[in-house]
Order: sequence, then structure tokens, then C-alpha cells
Amino acid sequence: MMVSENFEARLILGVGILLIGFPWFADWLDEPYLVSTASRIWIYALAAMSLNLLVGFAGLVSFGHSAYVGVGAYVVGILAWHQYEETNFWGLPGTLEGFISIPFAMIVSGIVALGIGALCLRTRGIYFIMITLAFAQMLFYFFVSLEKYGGDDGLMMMDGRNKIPGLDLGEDRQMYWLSLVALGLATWFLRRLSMSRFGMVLHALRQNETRLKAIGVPPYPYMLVAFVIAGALAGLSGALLTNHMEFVSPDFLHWTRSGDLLIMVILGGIGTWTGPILGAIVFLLLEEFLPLLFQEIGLYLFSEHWRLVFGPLLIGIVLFAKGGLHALVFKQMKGVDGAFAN
Amino acid sequence: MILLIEQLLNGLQFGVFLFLVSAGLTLIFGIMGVINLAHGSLYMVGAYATAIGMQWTGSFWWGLLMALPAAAFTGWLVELVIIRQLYRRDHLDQVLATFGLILFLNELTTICFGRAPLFLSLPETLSISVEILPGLLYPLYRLLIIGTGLLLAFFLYFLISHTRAGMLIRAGTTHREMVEALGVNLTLLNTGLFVLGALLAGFAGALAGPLISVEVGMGENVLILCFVCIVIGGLGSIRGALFGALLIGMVDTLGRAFLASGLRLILPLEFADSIGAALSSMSVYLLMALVLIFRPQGILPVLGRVR
Amino acid sequence: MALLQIEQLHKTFGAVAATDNLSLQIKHGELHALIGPNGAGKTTLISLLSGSLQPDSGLIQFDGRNLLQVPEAIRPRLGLVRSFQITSVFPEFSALGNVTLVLQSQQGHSFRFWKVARNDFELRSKAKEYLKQVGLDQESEIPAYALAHGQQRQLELAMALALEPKLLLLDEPMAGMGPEESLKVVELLQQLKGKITMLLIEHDMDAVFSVADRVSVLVYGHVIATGTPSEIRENTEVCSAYLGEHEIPVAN
Amino acid sequence: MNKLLQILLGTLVLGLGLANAGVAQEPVKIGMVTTLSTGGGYLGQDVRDGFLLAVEEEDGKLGGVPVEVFVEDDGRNPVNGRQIVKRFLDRDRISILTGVIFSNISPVVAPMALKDGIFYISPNSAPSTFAGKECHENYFVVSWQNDTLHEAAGMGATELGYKKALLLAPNYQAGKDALAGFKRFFKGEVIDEIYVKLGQNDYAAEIARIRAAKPEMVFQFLPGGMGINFLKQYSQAGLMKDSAMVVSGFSADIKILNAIGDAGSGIISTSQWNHDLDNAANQQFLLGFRNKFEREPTLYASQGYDTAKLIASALKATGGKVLEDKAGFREALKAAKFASVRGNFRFASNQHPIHDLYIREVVKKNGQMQNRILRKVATDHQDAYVQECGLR
Repeated sequence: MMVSENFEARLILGVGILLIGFPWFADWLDEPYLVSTASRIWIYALAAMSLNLLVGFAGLVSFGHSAYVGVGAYVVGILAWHQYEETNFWGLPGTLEGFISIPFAMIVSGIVALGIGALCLRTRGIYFIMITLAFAQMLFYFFVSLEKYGGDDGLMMMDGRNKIPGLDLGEDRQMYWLSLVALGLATWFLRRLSMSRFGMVLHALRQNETRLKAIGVPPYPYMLVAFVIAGALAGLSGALLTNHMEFVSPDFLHWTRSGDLLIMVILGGIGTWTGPILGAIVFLLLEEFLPLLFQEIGLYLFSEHWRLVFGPLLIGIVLFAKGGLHALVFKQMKGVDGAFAN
Repeated sequence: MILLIEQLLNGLQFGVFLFLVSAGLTLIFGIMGVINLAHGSLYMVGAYATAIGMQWTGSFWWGLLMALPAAAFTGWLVELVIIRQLYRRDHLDQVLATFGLILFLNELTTICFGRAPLFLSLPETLSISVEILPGLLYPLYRLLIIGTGLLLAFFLYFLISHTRAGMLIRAGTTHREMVEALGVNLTLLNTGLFVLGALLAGFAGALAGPLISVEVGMGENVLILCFVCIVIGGLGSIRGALFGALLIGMVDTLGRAFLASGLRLILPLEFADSIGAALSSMSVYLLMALVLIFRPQGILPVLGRVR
Repeated sequence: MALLQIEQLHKTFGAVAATDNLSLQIKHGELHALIGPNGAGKTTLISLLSGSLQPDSGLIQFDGRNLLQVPEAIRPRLGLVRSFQITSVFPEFSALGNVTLVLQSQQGHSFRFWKVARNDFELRSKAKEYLKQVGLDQESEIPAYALAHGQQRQLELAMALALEPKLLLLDEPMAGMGPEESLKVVELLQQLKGKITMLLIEHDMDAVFSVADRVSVLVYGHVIATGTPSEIRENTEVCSAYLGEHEIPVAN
Repeated sequence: MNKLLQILLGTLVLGLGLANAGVAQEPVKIGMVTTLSTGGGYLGQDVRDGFLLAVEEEDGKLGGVPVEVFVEDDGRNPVNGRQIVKRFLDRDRISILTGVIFSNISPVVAPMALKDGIFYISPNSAPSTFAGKECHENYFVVSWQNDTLHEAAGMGATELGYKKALLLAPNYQAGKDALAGFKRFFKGEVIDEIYVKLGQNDYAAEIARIRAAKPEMVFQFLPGGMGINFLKQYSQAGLMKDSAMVVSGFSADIKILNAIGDAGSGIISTSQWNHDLDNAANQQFLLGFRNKFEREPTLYASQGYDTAKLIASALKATGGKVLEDKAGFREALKAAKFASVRGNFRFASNQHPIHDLYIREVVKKNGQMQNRILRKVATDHQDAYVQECGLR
């Protein structure tokens, strides 16, 4: 079982290294804008990854994950805005320094996750799904009503993307590399995490909570810490997203965004390593290129109504491809279900 | 005072309306253990059927009548083709599949009826306001909704608690295996139940038609609210759904009605307005969070329910 | 002073009194068997002790400590450990993984995020010992879901032992085992006798009467008799309670 | 795995690239990112149709210069909008970006275009930032500044002699701007302001509040479906006769009037354009539009048409040079030498329009609800942010 997982890890590493070269590949295709699409994919993959820590590791189905993405995104946006307006944020000056605002975004998201998690984790199952959704909705309306920061229209980063010494994020390739590296680091970190003692407890938690209690491990603190870590990583992806878009709006927190993330995870394969990444890739590519594709092959009805195909596609994957794309890709290998087995 | 009564009526009307959609949702979850995100689409189908029916016949009543078979049929089809595959799957799969279903149904509707919202107007006889108290004018149609809604609620209550089918349903929510062991044809029961839910949702959609624009995606907005209702009330219980729906209806309406003006007493105007508006749009979710924190099983959970 | 002291314990579900004015004492080091007809409330008692149920009234003293104030997840740390009637292991973990996790939990909190757990060889070799003890050392690398039912029961036992219990609550450890498997378990219990105090719930009367130091008989949530196996055999009340249920084997 | 996907995708897109390449005389490429889906979709459809009508009049040319127009739907989602514009810039290499409908899209896409050095010409959305501090030499607005029609409503209400007004808007920026705009020119007293949730569609509670407050008039800015629902419920509640309804043009376009039917009669609304404006350009526009699409144009269609005509005038002046001669093209745009369907039209220094504004009344004419101009409320009106703009 470990074999398949190690293989998967090596595969991710290898492909990841290859992908560093993607911008040149895009140039060769004379389609430089693919670079920006790809960065967006890596950023969402990161968010999906962090959600997978809850859904896949600990078995906690959070339906409000976009909240933490959004909070992280807003932190970067708001700091940049204060920098531009040369005003203070509770006495603190705004900033464009990536080294300050991105970690800060992670911290704030983490703290928010701590607060929300502390309350939500008292519930289980569908109740947990709904209460996480509830808090996400509250945050959504909170940001909508934040007139000072653009309310519903959101905030632009007037002075462009964050500044990171040695990097020029204004340049799309460097933004791409940053996103790719962030995703890589997160994956590595989460992998270490899942193999650590902490990870073992999470996996155990997913498998049999009563038993875990019976061997003297109170689940709550572990779930909470997992929740915070996931929140912080989501915050990171949010921070990157704002940079990529040079814009942030409450739309980032809308409940359908949480749905999208969940779908990426399920689509790709819950509790697997390649799953969330595959899910993000396929989901976003379909979303962006299905219309164009149909346009090209002359099915104009579908090019406008591509969801007519996308919807059944999702259903099909649920009904016939148990374990998502991951299972499809790796089905020749055994023990996908036991991918985490110690 | 008059204002307060009128707002209470509004809350009641909204609540009753939410109940119609929630009832199906909670039963379907209760007995089949299926989270059906596409329930809102059935509501949409009802609304569209009414709109189309009205365009053909020119009569609101015929439209209303058409909504029921349309919704029922759609429900039956959906249950047969998709939901049936999901009974034994976990919530995640159900969420994903029914989400796909939403996309599909919405897009289909768009193709058939276009994106521009449809609007249906009430027959003259209904589009008037009646004076129910001296000085209190209230739209007749909304009164009608309250009436029918409460009637249906009572009917459902009777169905669940005083009929054999209801007995099975109640048993099914708590001891599924036991019911199966009794040799009851669960498939039939499920289909019937699903269609019943679809009927209610469709009817709600039909009622909503003349009040709000009939457009693609109208289902989702209602859906989320209804989930809140049934979760607050306690999943799987009709009583809970009714309670939750009325509670949400009241809280939402009264929040919108009085929160802002209330805050103005303690806060400077512009703050009061925006904070009030923000709070009132959050109020529903705030309520749900509070309920779940203190009653993680909802307020009126199904007794003996094993999670 | 007994290790476990139960006094006037009450627990009712609706109208049914599953535990009715139940009092019981378990001495240090003894193997105390608890028998009784189906629905006598045996498993309920285990649940009350392990903390997954709260009594309506009564007192439970464990090791001179009021147990009712200790949350479920903490009780194992005091040395009060249960095994489950319905097999309950971590299916995706290997047998070894299951026991390792138990040992890990024994070493206090698991907020260690970086070191790879399975490289903790000291822990794993210790885990292997327990597997050996229950005769699972051959299957240590097999994921639990792939183990035979009997083997899962043995794993269950190994996990319980790994918690180094002062008092081990065994809820029908031989349920669904083949004869030779149950024989293994009986031997194991023989070995453990004296080392660990045990409360054994078991339907297999031969097993019970061959290993138990003392036996208590539970009927309708109430202990009607406690004594050595031989005393219990003579007890007429018990026979009437068991009339037609089990016949009690005569020692030869 | 994902590499494979990328390659597949790559080839697909390569195909697209080829498809758009190799036209005889290289046409001027215009990207139109607009909103065709969602409830607000009809706005984008009308802008598009109005624009393409003008192109069709010259069969494929504007100002005698061949143009290629790429139209894509942003679904009112800034994220999609950004991706589309990215594609426009990097793949299609457009030189003019237009079409944006909603003010949550423009702040995202406009800077992209401007940073890329191409021209941005808005047929609709015009947030205050770009009229003031953030105004840009390559940023033009043909429609109006976002506040304009609300300001006009304020003037209109004053001229019609209303003293006590109650204001209603969604609790978001555009909504607040709208009320601010109205108050800027309303002389009477505002007895209450109600903010509702964006996307709300049942207004029982608010209507009850209005009934209790008994204002002379109600000014509301509830875009798209929201407004329609409100108006229907408002008239169902029988309030139309007690308190007049004054709105900005958006809330009373022909589409909405058809939707609410008789409930709409008597609504006062403001606009920079109306079908009964008597000028040659308008006649031509109405004729063409009705023939081609067999429906009544909304003010959005007129804006799309004007936008195309403006571009045409500039292309004519520079002989088709856009990015080759930015300064020239910019001057030509500024000059705005085209016959607007709204009559007088010229650009202020912030390159937003200076034009006349009217109040209209909804009347039933041979079975059809329609807007009839009551009177002009402002001549050569220009927006309030022009001073903040550095351009001269």
C-alpha cells in the first residue's frame, strides 16, 4: 500500500518539476495566456488540498471552506488598499510586501478558522455541513456590507500585485512559479503531516471515532488543530488568488465557491494526494474551455449551455467512477482506499 | 402596532411558504438519507409550469393546476434515474450528484425558456388588499398562501402521524432495516415520498410565481434557506420543519422590518442602516449557528434517531 | 478496598430500566465474570463504566476515584479499558498500525506534526510484542479490514492490552469465534489472570466457569448473586433465572 | 497526467488561434466582454445587439474600416471576466475593449486593458473611481457616470415638487451610490432610507414599512429582477396610488415595463435617451433595431449603438490606425464627432459624457406600456467627479 502512495508522491514531484517549464511550453504554443490560467489552477488546487485535509483525512465535510480563502484574499486586498490610500488599518500602515501580507493572511485565516471550528466541531455529519455553511454565509454578508472596502463590488489592487524581493509578480510567469511552488510546498507539508503522529490520529478519527475515544484520545483538539491548519492553507491560496486577480470581492466567499472546492476534491478523489490537484485541473479546464471546445466543433447550443454537459459529467463520475479521477488514473494500483494505511 | 401585526403576518406567510419546500426536503433526508440539493429545482419547475400554463390558458388557476403534474413527473423521473442510485452512498456523493443535477436542470430550463425572467400577474380577484383589521390592509393573495400552507401542514401532520404510510415513514426515519425486514417495499415508499416532496415544492413554486420573478436559479436561493429551516427544526421531522420554517420566516421578516430602525436609536444613522442591513441578512444563519451550538441535533429532533 | 466499586446504579431507557439499583465490587487482580440472560443489561453496564453512557443515579468508584466526573476519552488513561462486543478497530490501518496508535496515545498527546510516525521503531517493536501475545505476529502488516473476524477480535484484545489496563472490560471477547480461536483466548485469559484485573462478559459458560475467580449474575439490570463459580452453580435463584436459557455445566 | 491534459488543451487552443488568423485586410480587433447570462443578461444582449447593428449597417466595417468583434459572456462573474480579457489580450490581440455591463466587472478588467496599452470604451458601467482619481487617457465612457441617472431622478423629483421621499436600495456599493446621487440633487426631505439584501425577491416587510411611513414618493434602485418583483408587489399592495414611484432609467426599461404590465403605469423614470427623442440618428437606430430584432430597444441598446458609432468616427479619422497611432486615435475619440442617438453628446475632461437628461412617465399606448418624455431636467450635465480627475 505504501508503494502506491510513494509512487504517487514521486509522480507528483516529477510532474511538478516538469511543470516548472510550462511557461516556455505555452510560449511555444504561442498561447502565453495559458500561463495565467495554469496559475489559477494551482491556486485553486491548493485550496482544494487544504479542504482535503478536513474531508479526506479527518472525515469532516466542511461546506464553508471558501470563507477562509476569502478572508485570506481580503487581508491581502485590504493591506494593499491601505498602502494605496496611505491610510492606517487600526493604527497599522497598509503594505504591498508579500513577505508581510501573505503570512499575515494565513494567520488571520487560521484565527478565523479557530473561532469557527471551535463552535462547529461540536456537531457532526449533516449538521456540521450546515453549520460550516452558515458561518461562511455570515462572513459573505459581512464583506458585502463592508462599504469601506468596496462592499459587493470588491477591492482592486491599484498598485498591482504584492512585492517579493527577487520576484516580479507583475510578470505572469513569476506569478505562475510562485503558485506552483506554494502548491508544492503545501503538498509536501501535508504529506509529512499525514504520516506524523498527528496525521495518524486524524486518519484514525475518520475511520472510527468511538474507538479513538476508547483508547484514550479526545478527538476535539485534534480536529480543531486540523481545522486551523486547513484554514491557514486556504488563507494562503486566497492571498495568492487576490494577487493573481489583482482584485478581491465577496464573490470569493459565495457558498457556490465552497461547493466548487468540495467538487474539486470529490471529483479528483477524496483523501488522495493527486485527487484535489486533478480535480482542480479538470474542473477549471472544463469550466473555461468546454464552451470554446463546443464552439470549435460547431455545437453552438452546447458552447453557450456547456453546463448541460458538465452536470451529467459530475453525476456520471459519482455514479460510475467511485473514488473520482484518482481511481480512474491509478486504478491499476491496489489500495487506493487504503492509501493512508500505516 | 398595526405595523407589527402586518409584519408578523408577513413573517407567517414567508414561514409557511418555506415550509412547503422544506417538508419534502426533510422527509427525503429523513427516510432516504439523501441530501437532495436539486430539491430547489423542483420548486423552479413548479414555478415555470405555472408561468407557461398561464401563457397558454391565460388563467392563473390552470397554471397552478399544471404545476402539480409537472413537478410530480420531474420528481418521479429524477428519483428513478439518479436519486435511487444514491441511497447507499455517503452525503458527499449525494451533494456532488445532485449539484450536477442542478446545473443540468437549470441549463435545460434556460434552453427551453430563455434567461430573461418570466413574470405572471395575478387574476384581478386576487390582486387586491383586504382590510383584516381596521387600518390594516393586507394583500389577499398572501392571506391565501398562509391559509393553504397551514392547511397542507395539517394534512401532512395527519398523514405522518395517523396513517399506515405515515407510520412506515416514521419508522423508516429511525429504523430503516426494521422496516425493510417487515417486507415493506421501500423502493415504492421512497418513490412515493419523493414525488410527494416534489409536489409540495412544485406547489410552493407555483404560489411564488406571481410574487417573485420566475427565473433560472430561483431554486438555489430557496434551497439554502430551507436547509437552514430543517436543520434548525431537526432533520427528518415534519414538526421540526414547520417549526424551523416559521421561526426563520419570523426572524428574517422582523429583522428586516425593525433591526435597522432599532439600531438607529443607539447608533449614528449611516452605521445603523448598513449594520442593520448586514445583520438582518445574516440573522438567519446566525440563528442556525446558535441553535446548532446549543442543540447540535436541532430543536425538535426525531426521537430515537441514530446518527 | 476494591478496585471497582459500583453502588445503586440506575439507568433507564424510556420505561425500561436497563440498570436497576445495581451494586458490584471488583477486587484487585481477580477475573470477575458477569453472566445473565440476554437483555439483562450487561453491555449497558460496560457502556456506563466506559463512559459512553451516563447513569441516571448511583456511584462508580474506580481506584478510589469518582469515575462519573471523568470524561469518556480520559478513562482509559486511568487504566479503565474496554473491548467492544461488535468488533471495533481502525480498518484502514494494519494490525501493527492499530496497536502502534494505541501505544502512541499512551505516550500522551499526539501533537507531533513532522516526524514520520512509522519510523518510530521502538514503538513498533513494542506493538509487535502485544500482537505476539494474542498470536497475531504473523498478520502484523495486513490491514485490519482484511483480517478474519476472529483475528480482528484478537487484534481488539491486543489493543486493549496495549493500554496497560488496571481493569479490562471484556465484552464477549469470544463472540463469533471458532472453537480453536476461542480456546486461544481462554489460554490468553489464563495467562493474564493475576496480572490484570478483568471484568468478563461471556455467553460461553464453559469458558466462564473455567477461568473466572468470581461470577456475578445479572438479571433485569440487577445483580442477583455473586460468588465463586461453584457457589453460583448451587444458587437456586440463578438456576430459576436461567431456566430454559442455559443449563449450567456440572463440574467433573 | 496533467501534462497530458495541458497538451490536449494546447492543441485545442492552437486550433482556435488559427481559426481567428489570416483575414485578407487585417481588421481592427474589438473585444466585447459582456453579461449575456444570469438575470441581468438582457442588458448585455441589448448592448451587443446595438453595437453589432452599427457594424452591420456598414456590413462588417466601422468608419469604413473592417472590424472583427469577439463577444464573450462573463456571467456577471469578475473571475470569468478576467480570464476572458486575458485571452482577448494575449491570444486575440485586441486593440479596443468594450461591452462591460456591471460595476463588479469593470474594476477588474479595465486596469488590465489600460495596463496593456489598449483602449477601454465602456457602453454601460462607469464606477466613480475611474471618473475621478483613477481616470485614464485611454478610458472612455459613452453611457453615463454610474450616479448620473440617479442624480437626474433627484432633479426630477424636485421639479415635480415632491417634498417627502423614501429611498430604497440594496445594501451594496452601487445601491448606496444611487441614493447618494439622488440626494445630491433632491431638495425635499428624505423621511427614511431602507437597505435590502442583494438578490432579495420578497419585499413584504419593506412594503409594510413604506405603507406605515406614508411618503409622497418612493425612489428605489433595485436592479434587474429585484426591481420587477418589488414593483409588482408594490402595486399588489395598492401603494402605487398613495406614493408615486420615481426611479432611474434602469428600473423602468421597456423589458421591465413589459414584465410588470399595467402595474407600471405612472412610474416616473429618468434617462439620457428615449425612443421618442426626435433626431435623425435615433430614427435610423430605432428603424434598424426593430427590423433586425423585432423588439423594442432598451437604453442599453442605444448605448451599445452609440459606442460603435463613436469608435467608427475615430477609426474614420485615423484611417483605421488604433495602436499604431494611439495619440491620434485618442484625440479622435475625444472629439466625439458622431451623431449620438441621444442628441447632444461631448466628452468632459475625464472622458465621461456631457449630455442632456430627461424624466419620463410610463403610459399605456395602444396596449403597450412605454415611456413618454415629460421634460428635460438637465442640459449639458456632467458628473460630480470630473474635478478629481487629473486629465485636461
